[in-house]
This record gives sequence, structure tokens and C-alpha cells, in this order.
Amino acid sequence: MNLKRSLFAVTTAALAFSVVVLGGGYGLRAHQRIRSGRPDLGLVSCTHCHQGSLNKMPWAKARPHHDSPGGMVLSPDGKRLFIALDDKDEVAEADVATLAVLRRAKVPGGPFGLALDAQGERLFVACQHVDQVAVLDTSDLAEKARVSVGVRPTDIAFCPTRGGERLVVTNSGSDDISILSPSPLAEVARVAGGREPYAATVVDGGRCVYVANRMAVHDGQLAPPASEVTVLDPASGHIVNRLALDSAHMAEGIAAVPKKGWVLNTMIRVRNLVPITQVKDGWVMASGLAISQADGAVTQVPLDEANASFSDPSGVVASPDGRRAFVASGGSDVVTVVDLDWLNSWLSRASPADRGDAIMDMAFSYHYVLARIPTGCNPKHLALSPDGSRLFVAERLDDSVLVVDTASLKPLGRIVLGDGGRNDPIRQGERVFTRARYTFQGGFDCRSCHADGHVDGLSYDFDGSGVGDNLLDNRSLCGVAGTEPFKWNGRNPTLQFQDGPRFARVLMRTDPIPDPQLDELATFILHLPPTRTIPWDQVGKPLTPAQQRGRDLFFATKRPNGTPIPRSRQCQVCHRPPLYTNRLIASVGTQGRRDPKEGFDTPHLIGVGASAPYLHDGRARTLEEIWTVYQIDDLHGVSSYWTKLQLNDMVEYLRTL
Amino acid sequence: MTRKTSASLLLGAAVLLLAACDPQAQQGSIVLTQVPVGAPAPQDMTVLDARYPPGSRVVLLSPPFGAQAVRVLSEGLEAAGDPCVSWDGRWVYFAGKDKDRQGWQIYRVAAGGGSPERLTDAPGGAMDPAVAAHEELVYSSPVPKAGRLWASPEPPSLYGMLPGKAPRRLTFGPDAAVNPTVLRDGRILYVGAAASDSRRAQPHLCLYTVNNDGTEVTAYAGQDDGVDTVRRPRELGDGRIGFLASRGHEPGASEWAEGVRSAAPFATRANLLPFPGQGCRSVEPTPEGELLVCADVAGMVGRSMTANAALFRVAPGAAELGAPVFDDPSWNSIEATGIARRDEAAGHTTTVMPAASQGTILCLNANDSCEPATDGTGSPAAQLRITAIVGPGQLRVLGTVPVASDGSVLVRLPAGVPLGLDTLDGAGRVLRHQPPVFWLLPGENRACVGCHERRSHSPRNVRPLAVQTDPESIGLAGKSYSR
Amino acid sequence: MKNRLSPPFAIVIGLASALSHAQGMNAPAPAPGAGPLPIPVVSRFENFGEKDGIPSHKVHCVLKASDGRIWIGTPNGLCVRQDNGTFRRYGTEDGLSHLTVLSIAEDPATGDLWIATLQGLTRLSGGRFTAFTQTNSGLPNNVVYGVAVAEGTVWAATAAGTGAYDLRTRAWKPYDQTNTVMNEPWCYAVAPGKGVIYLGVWAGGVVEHDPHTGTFKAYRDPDGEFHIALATDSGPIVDVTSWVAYDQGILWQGSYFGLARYNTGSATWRTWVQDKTPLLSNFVNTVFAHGRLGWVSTDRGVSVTDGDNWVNYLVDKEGRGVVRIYRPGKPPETRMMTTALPDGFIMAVWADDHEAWFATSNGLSHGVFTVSSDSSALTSNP
Amino acid sequence: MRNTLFAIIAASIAASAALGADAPPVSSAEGRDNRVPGALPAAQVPGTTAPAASRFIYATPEEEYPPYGGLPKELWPFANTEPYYRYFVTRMPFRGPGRDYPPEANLKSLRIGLVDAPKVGANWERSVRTREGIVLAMEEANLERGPGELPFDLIEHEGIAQWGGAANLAAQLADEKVLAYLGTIDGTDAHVALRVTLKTEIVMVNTSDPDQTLTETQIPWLIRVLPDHRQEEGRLAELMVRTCGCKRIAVLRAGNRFARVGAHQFEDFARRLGCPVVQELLFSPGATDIPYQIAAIKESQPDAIFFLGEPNDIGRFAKQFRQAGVKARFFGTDLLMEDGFLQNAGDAAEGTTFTFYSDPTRQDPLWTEFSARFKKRWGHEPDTYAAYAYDGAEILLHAIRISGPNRWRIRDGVYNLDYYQGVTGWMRFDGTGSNTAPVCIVRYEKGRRVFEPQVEFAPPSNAGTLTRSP
Repeated sequence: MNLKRSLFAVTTAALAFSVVVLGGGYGLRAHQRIRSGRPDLGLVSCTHCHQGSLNKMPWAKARPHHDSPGGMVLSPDGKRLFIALDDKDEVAEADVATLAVLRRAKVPGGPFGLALDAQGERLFVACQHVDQVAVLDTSDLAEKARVSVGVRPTDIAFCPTRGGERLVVTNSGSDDISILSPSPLAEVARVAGGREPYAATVVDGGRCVYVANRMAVHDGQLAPPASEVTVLDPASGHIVNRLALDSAHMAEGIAAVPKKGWVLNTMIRVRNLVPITQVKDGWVMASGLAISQADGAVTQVPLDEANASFSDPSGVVASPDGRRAFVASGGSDVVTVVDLDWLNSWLSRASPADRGDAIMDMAFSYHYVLARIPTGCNPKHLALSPDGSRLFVAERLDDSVLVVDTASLKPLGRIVLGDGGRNDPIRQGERVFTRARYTFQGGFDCRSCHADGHVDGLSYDFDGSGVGDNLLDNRSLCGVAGTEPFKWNGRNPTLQFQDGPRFARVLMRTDPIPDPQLDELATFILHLPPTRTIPWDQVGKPLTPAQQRGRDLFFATKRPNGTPIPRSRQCQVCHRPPLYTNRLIASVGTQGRRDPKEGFDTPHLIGVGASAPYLHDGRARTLEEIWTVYQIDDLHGVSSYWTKLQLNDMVEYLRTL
Repeated sequence: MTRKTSASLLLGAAVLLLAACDPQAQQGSIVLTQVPVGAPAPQDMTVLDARYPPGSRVVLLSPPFGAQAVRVLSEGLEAAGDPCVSWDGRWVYFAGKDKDRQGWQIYRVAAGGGSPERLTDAPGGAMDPAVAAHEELVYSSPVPKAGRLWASPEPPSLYGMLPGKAPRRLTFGPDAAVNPTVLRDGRILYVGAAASDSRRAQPHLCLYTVNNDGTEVTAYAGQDDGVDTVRRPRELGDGRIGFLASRGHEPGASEWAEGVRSAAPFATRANLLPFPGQGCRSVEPTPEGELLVCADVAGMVGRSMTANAALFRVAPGAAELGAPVFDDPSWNSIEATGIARRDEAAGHTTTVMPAASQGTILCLNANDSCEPATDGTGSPAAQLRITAIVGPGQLRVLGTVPVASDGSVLVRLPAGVPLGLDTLDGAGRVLRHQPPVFWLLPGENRACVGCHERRSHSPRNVRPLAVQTDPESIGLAGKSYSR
Repeated sequence: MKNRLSPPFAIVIGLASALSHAQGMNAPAPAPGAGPLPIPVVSRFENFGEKDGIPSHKVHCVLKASDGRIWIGTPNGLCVRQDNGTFRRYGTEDGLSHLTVLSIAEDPATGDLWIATLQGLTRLSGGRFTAFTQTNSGLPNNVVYGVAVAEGTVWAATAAGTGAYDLRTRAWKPYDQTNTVMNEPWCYAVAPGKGVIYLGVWAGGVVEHDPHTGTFKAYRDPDGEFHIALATDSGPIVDVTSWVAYDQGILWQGSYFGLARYNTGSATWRTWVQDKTPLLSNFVNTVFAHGRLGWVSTDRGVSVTDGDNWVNYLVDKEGRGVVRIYRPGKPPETRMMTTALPDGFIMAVWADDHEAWFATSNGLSHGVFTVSSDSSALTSNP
Repeated sequence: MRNTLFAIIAASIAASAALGADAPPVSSAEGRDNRVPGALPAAQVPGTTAPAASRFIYATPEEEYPPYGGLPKELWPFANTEPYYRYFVTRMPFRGPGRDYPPEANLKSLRIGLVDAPKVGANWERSVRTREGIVLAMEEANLERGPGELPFDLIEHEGIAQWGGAANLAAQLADEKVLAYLGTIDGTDAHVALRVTLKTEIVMVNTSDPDQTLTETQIPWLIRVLPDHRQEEGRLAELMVRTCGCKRIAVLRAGNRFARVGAHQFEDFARRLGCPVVQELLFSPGATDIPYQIAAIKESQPDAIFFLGEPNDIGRFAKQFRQAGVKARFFGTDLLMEDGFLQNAGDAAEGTTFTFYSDPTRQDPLWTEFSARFKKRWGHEPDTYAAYAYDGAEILLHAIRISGPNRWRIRDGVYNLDYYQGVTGWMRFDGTGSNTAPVCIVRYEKGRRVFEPQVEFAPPSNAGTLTRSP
């Protein structure tokens, strides 16, 4: 009896469970199909829509901070070295003779770029996290003044001009350049730069300032990109010239060459328009140096060799006699010594065709590369003593500054700033991120396309099942935590999957990154916060009326005449907040002639204002073009009823995300 | 004595015991190929028999390199030579000839000594061992008859064999691929013949690289310069690639060491050593940045004109060869390499898709060339003609594909056969001719800047028109339009 | 009303013209016994055309930049005058968004030029062109008639509204009939005033906008009719505005129905039409404001006026230059010039106290002022 | 007034003598020679479809035109006040150069542009019919091109619905080197295109936009062959107030620019006739039900309702008005001719009175022959859009024939036209360049359109003389 009763109970329970599971599953699927507007949708995780709070994202949590050296500047007498420690909100002062750190001063806001006045009395600090420039008194490192500039200032240059002293600040986040008067500290002009003005150098004692723009701009999906060197007159604030570094990006180092009238730019020469079939010979990208001569002629020469690459050229300095340049290669942990006299001699006899072809000849650097000096991890900023005898190399991920004797090219020692963060998995992951040795011949590293984890604004044609059928826009890694799956086809469930063997096969052409390092890399990426697209002083402020109207459009469920917008074509359904993606594949009418499939991963929109171009292959140069040029039959949101004002409102709103 | 201390002592004793039995070689040891002076060459010999006549042996030479420090590693073999050392320094690979089997195969032996283990069973024999990433053995097979290395009807190809796995063929060229060595970037550098239509008796030998999955065969150095014969390339660690050069292909021809800089290999071919180096038998780098050179001592001060080959250690910038570090007058010391742990070469994640039968090639601009077109008119290419060697001596035109207006071409071609390309003008006249010399592997995607383009040049950053449409497909039987 | 020409006066103009023609007078000199004319007088025209590298007959606009270079917009590209006197052309191949350049403005803060074309707004900065179009930016429409830069904002008058591009925030703000008092969205010109922007709206009069407060005020034709000007001096001459210009408190409205002037200090309007006033023609292409003067480009020549005094430049049928000077209470003076504008159909003028440049339908002309003209009087309020 | 006019004329003559700065006379000798005194029958060369020269009567320099489109003075604004200045009594000349410019090198065809309506929108079907008329004219013209004569070519662009798209198309047509162009229907499109036209100096012939303000811009690069809303509504207002004795007129119009501009003109007329409208209410185009508007209009107790909007909408609302018990007479403009009104209104259409341009039941041989040719080409009868488009194209083709490939001379040939006898009847162009030929009155009776008898308009005998009075 008991057995029967038990059997009955078990059977009943099993049936009830089955009904609940089946019914629940059916109901859940119905719910998902209704809410997504996608009747074809299979059962998916609830987290596609119910995403939780951004506060729980890895990047939103506290993390260790490190003594990573940023910008450096030497006192006029060459005895003291000032070092920006942006991650610690500090500026350090070191004794060049003893290599000891003498003082540290708190400078809130991510101090990154440094400049001294002619007497070495005032230290100007570009604080990238708060969009400000601070002035410190070098006698006590006390802050004396502070002024707002553009978004994310990265470098600052001091120059005397016919109009008085000026400071030129590169605002990397707002694509403009601030010109300040130091006394009193005030912004006197702001001029448009290229994309991501990143570093500045003073030429001819202040006659003009050259600004390196890190990212390339391009005039269309299949047009060669070019990074700009902005030349401005700091006295008038007028733009004198905008030099184009053809097919160059990540041009973040700049240095004037005394006695030669040149300006040097470090750069990566990309071949993003060429399908990726190999890494060798710079087929994906190669490091180079751009020489801008006084007459505006620009010549690019390679820093890589025929069978070896030196990725992420960053800081560059030229010796006071103008005969040598030093270039830090952040991905390869070397400083390259360049013979400028040889280049000068070559330039004097080279034909225009020779000059144009030089950057293509990977064997060319053999002529003028004098040495490759090994450094610690991720050398970035460089500084030379006023007499040129000492080279200071900021080993950013080792928390140290290497000092090199420029005569012997031998290391003299290190200024130790921190412990290198060896126990911090995020920092370890950043090392992987910047390490080119995981790529064939050290051709590039993650950072080569994702500076600061963000985009380079380019589309690349990765090796797929064929050639030329995989043109894809580079997507930002900032704020990607929680937005899996990755890749435009949505096939990679984790970053490890994305960046592991698959990447090794289609891109890096080496063994995959070993699992421990791959985990560290994923940890680093997941801790990258979203890119800030609005000025610091606007963070947390209410939306402007235009932005609010745009938001209303984004969340609109009906047209103005009351007709409902299908759920599958409401902005907020696919780009569901707070991540602004439902992490599903969507077809928005953008399949290209050689795209194998019509559906693509729904990208998240956090920081979208700074990640142009748009759509899976980067065909839309601006947010507007998504709807003005590439919208078909209202497949990418119902936009046909928008007026120009409404489109503008939408763009204004998206730029706040 | 505490338990902890006892355990430590026991452990220490065990380590010492194991160390005593460890087949590892002493720090600074050298593996050497010794060929008996005056040994007669056998009849019907192969190239290896000529190089390593019976009695040749691979030995371990431990410091301080006296004659008594020699330990034979190729024990039990009729002849042996061409040693190379594993990345961890624990194993020595060499080519050996078993008395019973009468053939050359690749053997492995613990660096400290032991019984050689045969690794290959290659039809026609195997030679020229090298080690790639993941202890993958690379070798060349079959072993041709002496004097027929570059005229063999079955030219040796390179193979790769991972431990425990079957060998994979890596090269598919029309000529021999020999003397492989593995570069730090993971590629296999080997000696091949420059592309040519004629099966000349004396081809121009030069260096090529190929990935360790057989993809991306690429000219490395020597295609356009130097004497016709090169041998034994080695990456020296100072940014140079060293190799032996000689005039003519006769066995025993005097060789000398040359080198190119990897930074500009097509522009820097020069003598490797700053002093006369005739009679050089091998050059190998040491971890300390020196060179191990095996060279004839004939004609040296105090030596007769018929003396043997000895081992020298040459410091960077040395003005002369100096005194040999090892010299046994009854042996020719012809090949020496140091035993040491080295950084393993980079690996390569294969792009080969074994199930596929074709690869794809993209030429960015068929008109981009550093050679003038044969017709001299400057006409742009209108078509690309594809040829292949489909069997011994069988050259077949597989078909033609149109060249886009920007000169680009995209086409799928059969894998695993030597392929040649000719650009044709609108009237079908040949503008530029490339005899079959390269190959594609299944699923390989390959691209080139142009036809006979400049060496070591990057492509321009231009989107080729040819990729706007799906590629045409050409099989061994000709053109087909299915994907 | 006091300045309106009586019908017989019109006859006088004609007769005087005929007389002057007969006398063959030379370059103008101050009239005997007259006080200094508060308008500089052109003594000589230096003409430039296709022989000098200008790539079309017509020149739509002219600008002398702060660095002294002369820029012109033509139907066939943008041109700059080089040191050797010839013109270098920039076209779409250089990055210009369209060949037809209608208006050019200089950003005083950066020296950048903003170029209005038939297909987008183009920035020329540091030698590089950047195109803003209605599809890649917030520009309301690609047909951009007028452009001005003020206080860090670029104002572009387009066929579907005016776009304001904030150079600092990179944000666009379109203005049309839905968010302003504009009657229609069709804008023809923008003129920065003192803290405000004047928008010349086709069929909407002149709209004054204070960007700081976000307020708008429309100045409309009091009679609201296109077929008549009911009265004079009571508001804009018509709602169909073809141009607006502003300097030193004076706003000018150009139209194809005549000319109007608004004194922002006294809040008073004055209007002029052809035949009844010295205005050469109702067909006013553009007005250039400099100081208190308006340089009025018409299809019959150039009228220069401070509201009371007038200097008109015409071309007679033999192609000779004629200048007519009108002073209050004095008979008009008509004189022949030794040189002439290349054509009477004037598209635009740029002028300062020292020289004037004329964009005409048949080339560019440089007006060299008479040395004796009292330029100091230009800015005085008569 | 008379003195003033005299003074102006005298001064003009004097100035002209002295300076020669006025508009050149019509450049085409043919144009002047073919000025025919008096009304003409439909003279046509047998065997040709090209209009005979006698069907074109051109203006003379300084010719004066009747003010305000020739409407009765009681409809004029400020009719009892002599304004300071009166515009459009002469045509704005084009004084610029260009008539002696050589033709473009390597001309392969004579390109004529066409801006269609946007595909999405009510005007698309009208645009299709417009296109049919133009294509027929061009095909006929090309058949008659002689040896060595360049063919005509139509460069056609579909309209762009948003954001001033017609301006962009007008600019594009300039890039495409058209000699002249035709279009558009929507008033906004026509306005923005016209402004581009002035800059690009390419003459525009509008065949289907009734917005009366279109030609009131003094831009001498446009004529319109379709009588405008001023002509329609002037006639209608007089009919309603004077003939029908309506006292309480309500206006229901679409909430768009087309209806706003038209309705306000009508309201001006009604006011000037002493009968200001009692209500003006708007509806959203495409709206299905408008109970609030109907209730409000009903409450105002109108005896007439003037509609302006798409015929489908108006038909639907007419029915709803009747269902709501509103007895007022219905009036409207030409759009009520379309079947959509009748279909949706049903019985409510009865008595609805509206204006129309040209009576399709006329037996004028020009019209009947055109209708036959059109039907043969397109398989259906021509409607008013097709017919006016055909006429507009014929005017343009004639101007190109007599002027050659010179945009400025083509402009003269188009803009200096005073009268043209087309398949739609005689046209009379006023000082703005708009056709002011009288419009017809049509009434729905038992589901049929009844055209009120009308005297065929013909040019007065003094056409082409120096001055004329209305």
C-alpha cells in the first residue's frame, strides 16, 4: 500500500514537475518572443534582457592602483625628473644622479602629461580623468591653479610666443586642442584637432606647435585612413597646417628635431583595407616613423625590419644635436635608436617616389636603425636630459624608469616607482594586452588596435574561410563586461574563446596565448570601464532638452500618429539598457555582398559616441549615416518618421551613453 | 634529526642519484659530427653517404674538449651526422644509417648518451633533422643519390612530425627542399632552388621559409645574388643568418661561410667571418653569442695541406679563426652544435583545413613588378594564367582568370601542387612569367603584392577590387564555377 | 519718406546718366564744394577672370581672410589668390564637398574657412577639407546658401533650416519652422549680430535669435504681401529674404524686392526700392556690412550706402564704368570711370576701409579706393 | 499713379538709352516674329506634334502685367489703398551674362531634368502621370529631330521626401548638366528647387504645383503652366460669397504646408469679400475619424465648408459631416476631381463644388488629338497632370529648339512667354510667370462631374504690345 502510495506520489510529482517545466518553458519562450518581437527566437537566457546593475560590472568595482609612469619632464638643469603617475593621482620628483624618488605630490584627476616653464618653476599637469590642467610650484610641488580644458587631456606643451606664454593641451577625448595662457591660467582658444590629439611638441621656440593625433580618420569605409599632424600657431590659435600621415594610426608620439627642422611622429602603418592573409612584411600593420619637414613634406620610414617587428611605437625624442632619435616600442619592450643623419642624407637625394615607397620597404630600416635597447615592460614615454646624455624610459607596466647612457646605449639603472603590480591579475592582463610576442614576429599586440582598450576606428578583413569576405569594424573593448557573446557574428561566448586559438589562427599566426595569460587578459579587458564621451563636468548632469527628446525617441513604442512600432524594431528592445544590447543576433538590412550571413551581433552602445565608424563593417562614418544612408525599410529601428531635428536629437542622446 | 630533516636528506639523495643517471649533457658540451679521415665512400651512395661515409659518428664533446672527453652518441650505427639539439637541451637528433636497414633515417638520443632511438621510417630515407615548436621533428625525405640532389626524379621534400603523430608533408615544390632549420619566429628556413623552367644540372640555390604547417612558402634570401650553392643555414642570434656557400655542386667542393642580416636579407649577403674562411664545414651559434665553426686546418700555420677539419670557437669581432678548441687529427670534425637550453621557437596555429581541396590566392596588383614586362609595351595585365606541375614532368595550364582593373586577382586553386602564374595582356601575350614554384595547402589563404614584386615589401593600403566578388575556382582539371 | 525720390528725380537720373555718357567724365573726384563723402569711392577696378585662373565666369562670393588672402567661391570650385596674382583652384578632388561654392566665412578664432556649397558645408583648416553633409552630420540640408561663424558656433543657412554647429561640443542644433518662429524652413543667410544671430528666412522675413536665452523674434513685412510694399520704412521690405548682413548695430536685409535696414539701437527700419530711391535694382543678391555701410550687390551694379548717402557703380552698355553719387539735398553726380566692373550682375562684395572686392557674374574685381576719401567717417553715425 | 508710371517708364527709357543695363530683349527672333495679334485658332503644322510657332506669344521689354494675377480688384490686398510700391506689374528681368556663352563641349544630347514626387506620399501617382505627359512630349520631339540634331534626353530623379530633398536633386541636376528641368508637385519641393535654380541658372518649368507663392519670388528662372490656388480660390470665393450667398464659411484643411498656404489665401479672399471664415480646423493627413473637428464645425453652423487636403481624406470626412447632420455645401479645389474623393464620400459628394483647370470634355482638336496619342502611348486617358506636364514640356522643348543648348537663352524662351496655346487651352502668364488662365467650376451631380459652361479663353488682340491694363 505504502509502495503504491509512494509510487503514486512520485508519479504525480514527476508529472507535475514535467507540466511545470514544459509549461514554464513554453510560457518563458512565449514571453521572450513577445518581449523581443522575435517570433523566431529560441529559448535564451533571461539575462539577455534582465541584465542587472552596471554597478556590479567588474569595471565598476574598486581595483588596485599602480605607480605607472606617464609623462616625464626634466628640470632645465637636468638634475630632476618629474614623472606623472596617473593611476595614483600623483606626480613624483626623482633625482637624476641618485635615481631616488625625492618627493611625491597628490594631483587629483589622473595626471598624465607634463610640461615645465622655461625657468622650471611651474609644472603644468594635464589631468586626463577630470579634463583639467593643474599648475604646480616646483619648489614644493604644491598646486597653485587649475583650469578646465577639453575631454581627456593627455599632453601639454609650454611655449613662449609673440603673444606671450602659451600652453597647448591635447584633448584626446574631444578631438580638440586647448590653448591656455599660463598667467593667469585660462583657456584662450580651443581648436579642432584630428581624431584623438595625443601629444604635442614645440617647434622653433614657439613659432608653432605640432600635435600628434593618435587615431586615424578616413573618408569612407574603403578609403585609406590617415592620422593627422595638426600644426598650429599658438600665438594666434590658428591652424597652420594639417599634415596627413597616410594609412597611419596610433600616432601617439611626437618630437621636434633640433637643427634639422623636422618633427618626428611615431605611427603604425596599417593595411586594414588589404585582406589579412599573413602578418609578415607588415601586411596587417607595421611600425614606422613619420618625418615632417619644414616645407610640409611628410616621409614615412619603417621602424620594423624584414623579419622582425617592434610594435606600438610610442614615445619619441631627438637628441639636442639632432643626430639621433629614440623610439619606445611599447609592445616589444625595446627602444630603437635611429640615425637621423643617415635619413637626412637619404632625404636629400631621394625622389618623391622613393620617399613614398620607403615605408613599404621592410628592409629599409637596416640602414638607419643603430640599435635596439631592451627595456622593461611597455616602454612608453621618453625624456632626454637637456644635454642629451641620459635617456629616460618610462617602463609603464613595470612601474619604473630606465635610465640609459646615450653614448654607450647601455642602461645605467632604474628609478623604481612601485612594485610592478605583479600580484594584480588586472595588471598582469594588461601586460599580455600590450605584449607583441604573442604575434608572429611581434607584429602587433592587442593595444595596437585597441589603445586604452578602445577602438582604432578602422575595419579589418580578417582571414576567414576565404579572402575578402570578412570585413569587420573594430569594436571597443571598453565596457564589454557582460555583453558576451563577442565578435560580430556573436559566436564567441567568452573573451577567452574570442582571444584564444581562434585569434591565433586568423590573426596572430602563432601559438595561442597560453591559458593562464589568456585568463589574465580576459580579466584586464573585463575591468576596462566604458569610454567617457562627455566632459567630466557634465557627468551626472541631467540630459539637455535635445538629449531628452532623443531619449524619448530611443524608448518610443509608437510613432507620433499613434501607430505602434514593432517591438523588434524599437531601439530599446535590441539595445536594451543598461548595457544597451540584448546580446542577440539581429538583421538590420546591412548584409554586404560578400557577408556570409545577414545577422550580426547587437553591439552595446556604451561609449558609442566615440567609436565611429558604425555598423558591422564600419560603413557608416557617423551615427547619422546609420539612418540617412544605410537604413533600409526601417529595418534598423523605425526612423522613417523622424524629422532632421529628431535624428539630431537621437544622435545627441546616443552621444551621452 | 627531525622527520622534516630526514625527508630533506632523502629527497636530496634521490635528486643526486637521478642526476647521476640523468642523460643530460654537461653544461657547455658540444655535439660533434666526426668523419674518419680518409674513409672511402661506398658504392651507389646517397648524398648522405658521401657526406658521412661509414664510420662517421655523432659524438658528445664535454669540456675541456680533450680527445678523452668524446662520447659516441650514434652508437651502433654504421654512419651518422647532422646533429641538432632539442629546445630543452636534453636530446640530440641526427641522421643515422643502420647497418642492417641500409638506409638513412632520423634518430634521437639523450644528450648525455644512451641508445639511439629511430624516429622515422621514411621511404627512401630521411635526412637533415631540425626541431620546431612543440618538439616537432622536421626533416627532408627521401635521400637522393649522391650528385643527384638537385636533379632527382623524386626531389626530397620537408616533413614535419609531432611526437607520436604521423609525418605531414610540408613542401610541394618542384625541386628539393633540404637543410631545414627552425627560426625563432617558428618558420622553417630551408635550402631550395630558385624558380626556373629548365631542369638545369646546376640550379641556383637559395633560402626559403615555410610555416611549420607548410603554408606561406616565401623566398628568404639568395634568390637574386651570390654563388649558386648554399647549404646549412642557421639563425645566429645576432640578427644574422649564416650559411655555407660554394661554387659548383661537386661533393667536396670547398665551402666558406656567408651570411645575411635578417633585417634585410636580400641586400646584405656577405662573408660571415671577417677573415678568409675557405674550407668551412659548418657554422652554429652558441648561447654566449659566439660561433662554433668547423673548418679545415689545411694550410694553417703548422699544418699540412692535407690536414683534417677541426672545431673552432669564434668570438664576435674576432680578427682570425684562432686555435681550434678541438682537433683530433684522425677525424674530420665537420659539424658542431652546442648543447644548451634555448627559448623554444614560436609555434604556428595552422590555417590548413584538411577537408578542403583548394586554397585561395589574392594578388593585389598583377602589374606591380620590379621587372619590365616581356612585351615592353607597358600594357596592363588582362588575365592571369595558372599552370601546375601535375605529375613528373607534366606541366598543365589549368586556366585563366580575369584581372580586375586595379590589377587584383582572386582565385581558388588546387592544393598541394606546384603552381605557376603568368600575366597575359588583352591579346593573350605573356607579360610576366612565373614557373611553378609555390603551392597552396588546403584552406590556405595566400596573397601577394604583385608579380615579381620587390622583396620584403608591404602592400599598399588599398582595397582590391577582386575581393568584391566571390573568387573563381580552378581545379586540376580546369576551371569550375562552383564554390 | 524724406529720402524717397520723386518721379521727376527718376528722370533726372536717366538724363544725368545720358549727359554724363556724353561728357565722358573720368574717374571721380570730390564734388566741388561738397563735404567729405562718408563712403569711400572706388577710383579704379582691377579685374580678374579666367585668364587669371578663375575657373568660371561667375564668382559667387569673395572673402579677404585675416591673413590677407583673397578667397572666392565659384560654380567650379573654391579659389585663393596666390602671391603671383593668379588663382589656385580647389575642387571636390581636394575634399570640397561640391564644386559650387556659394558663401565663405572665416572663423576668427582659428582662421578656419567654412565654405557653403550646393552639397554640404566644408571646413578648410590647415589646408585640409572636411565635409559636413545632411547625411553625415546634423546639417539640415546639403544646399547651404550662407555661412557665418560667431562665438565658437558655425551657422549654416540651408534649404531646410539653419544649422548651428558648436565647435566645442561638436553638437549640431538645427533650426526650422518646428522649433523657431520661422514661417518656413528655407534659410538664405545668417549674420551674427551683437549677442544674437540674424537668420534670413525665405518667406519668413528676418529672425533674430539669441542663442544664450534660446529666444526668437521675427521681423516680418508689415503688409505681409508679396505683390506690394504698402508703405516704406516700416519693417522688412518683404518676407522673402535673400540676404542679411550686420555690423555695428546695423542689420541689412537684402531681397529680390528691394533693400531694408534695421538700426538695432533705435529699433527703426528703412526700406529702399528701385526707381523710387537710389537703390540700383530690387534684385539684391547680397549685402556686405562694414561699419555703418552696406555694400549692396544687385543685378545692375553695386550700391553703397550709409542710408543717406549713396554711391552706385554701374556698367554702361559699352562696358564703361559709371559712378553715381547721391547726397541728401544735393543733385546726384554721375561720372564716367576709366575702368569698370567686369559685369553689372554683382553677386557679392567684400570691403573694408581700404579696398573692396566684387564677385560678379563675369569675374572678380578689386576696387581701389580714391585716396582722398575720408575713411574715418565710415564708422561715424551721421 | 499715371504720373508715376510715366516717370518710371521715361526714366527707364532714358536709363536704357544711357546704360543699356536692362534685360536684353527676347533673344530669339522667332519669338518676336511670331507674336500674333489677336486670338488664334489651334494652328498646327500637319504631320507634326511640335507646336507651331504661332502658339507662342512672347513678352516685350518692360511689358506691364495686371496686378495680382489679374484677379478682380475686390480680391486684392489693401485694394482701396495705393501702395508705395507694386511688384509683378513688370517681370523681373535676368540681367546677367550667359546668352553668348558657347555650348558645352562634346554634347551628346540635350538633357532635360525631371524631379518626380517622392515614391512614398500622395503625390506619387500624380507624379507618374506627370511623367507620362513629359515622356510623350519628349518621345514625339525626338521622332521629329532632324539629321545632325541632338536628341532630347530626360534625366529623372525620384523625389526625396524629407529634409529639403528637392534642393539636393536640383543641385544634382545641375551637376548632370541639364539645360532645364521640369517638376515638382509639392510646394515645398518646388520652392527649394527654385532657389537652387537661381544659383545654378537653370530654368524650371513647373507643371503641377498650385502653391500661389511659388512664382512670387522675383526669381526669373521659373514659369508655372498650372493655374494656381489664387486663381482657383479667387474664383471659388466669389462663387461662394457672391453667387451662392454663403455667409458662414468654415474651413477644414490638412495640417501641412500645402493646405496652410492654400487655405490662408482662401480666407483672405473670403474676408475681402466681407465674409470672414467662421472656423479653420486642421486634420492629420491620413486620419480616419475627426469627430472633434466635425463637432466644432457643426457647432459653428456653417452654410459652406471649404476643404483643402487629399481627396481620399476629404471624401471620408464629407461623408462623416453628412452623417453628423451637417447640411453645409461643400467646396474645394482641383484635387476633388480625383476618384478617391467620390469613392470615399459616396452620396455625400452630391453638390460638392470645386474648381478645375482645364475641361477634359472639350473638343478642341489639340486636346482630342493629344488625348488620342496619349492613350495610344500609355493605354489610358490623360489626366490634368499629364496634360499640363505635356504642355510644360512642349514649352521647354520649343525654347530649346529656338535657343540651342544655352541655358540663358532657353530661360528667355521660357520666361518671356506671355501666352501659349497648349493641349489644355490657352495659357496666360502674369508678371510672376504663373498661368492665370481662368479655371472651371465643376459640381458633383449624382456621382458625375458636371462642368459649368465656360467661354474658352483666348489671348486679347493687343497681346504683345508695350502696356496693357487688366
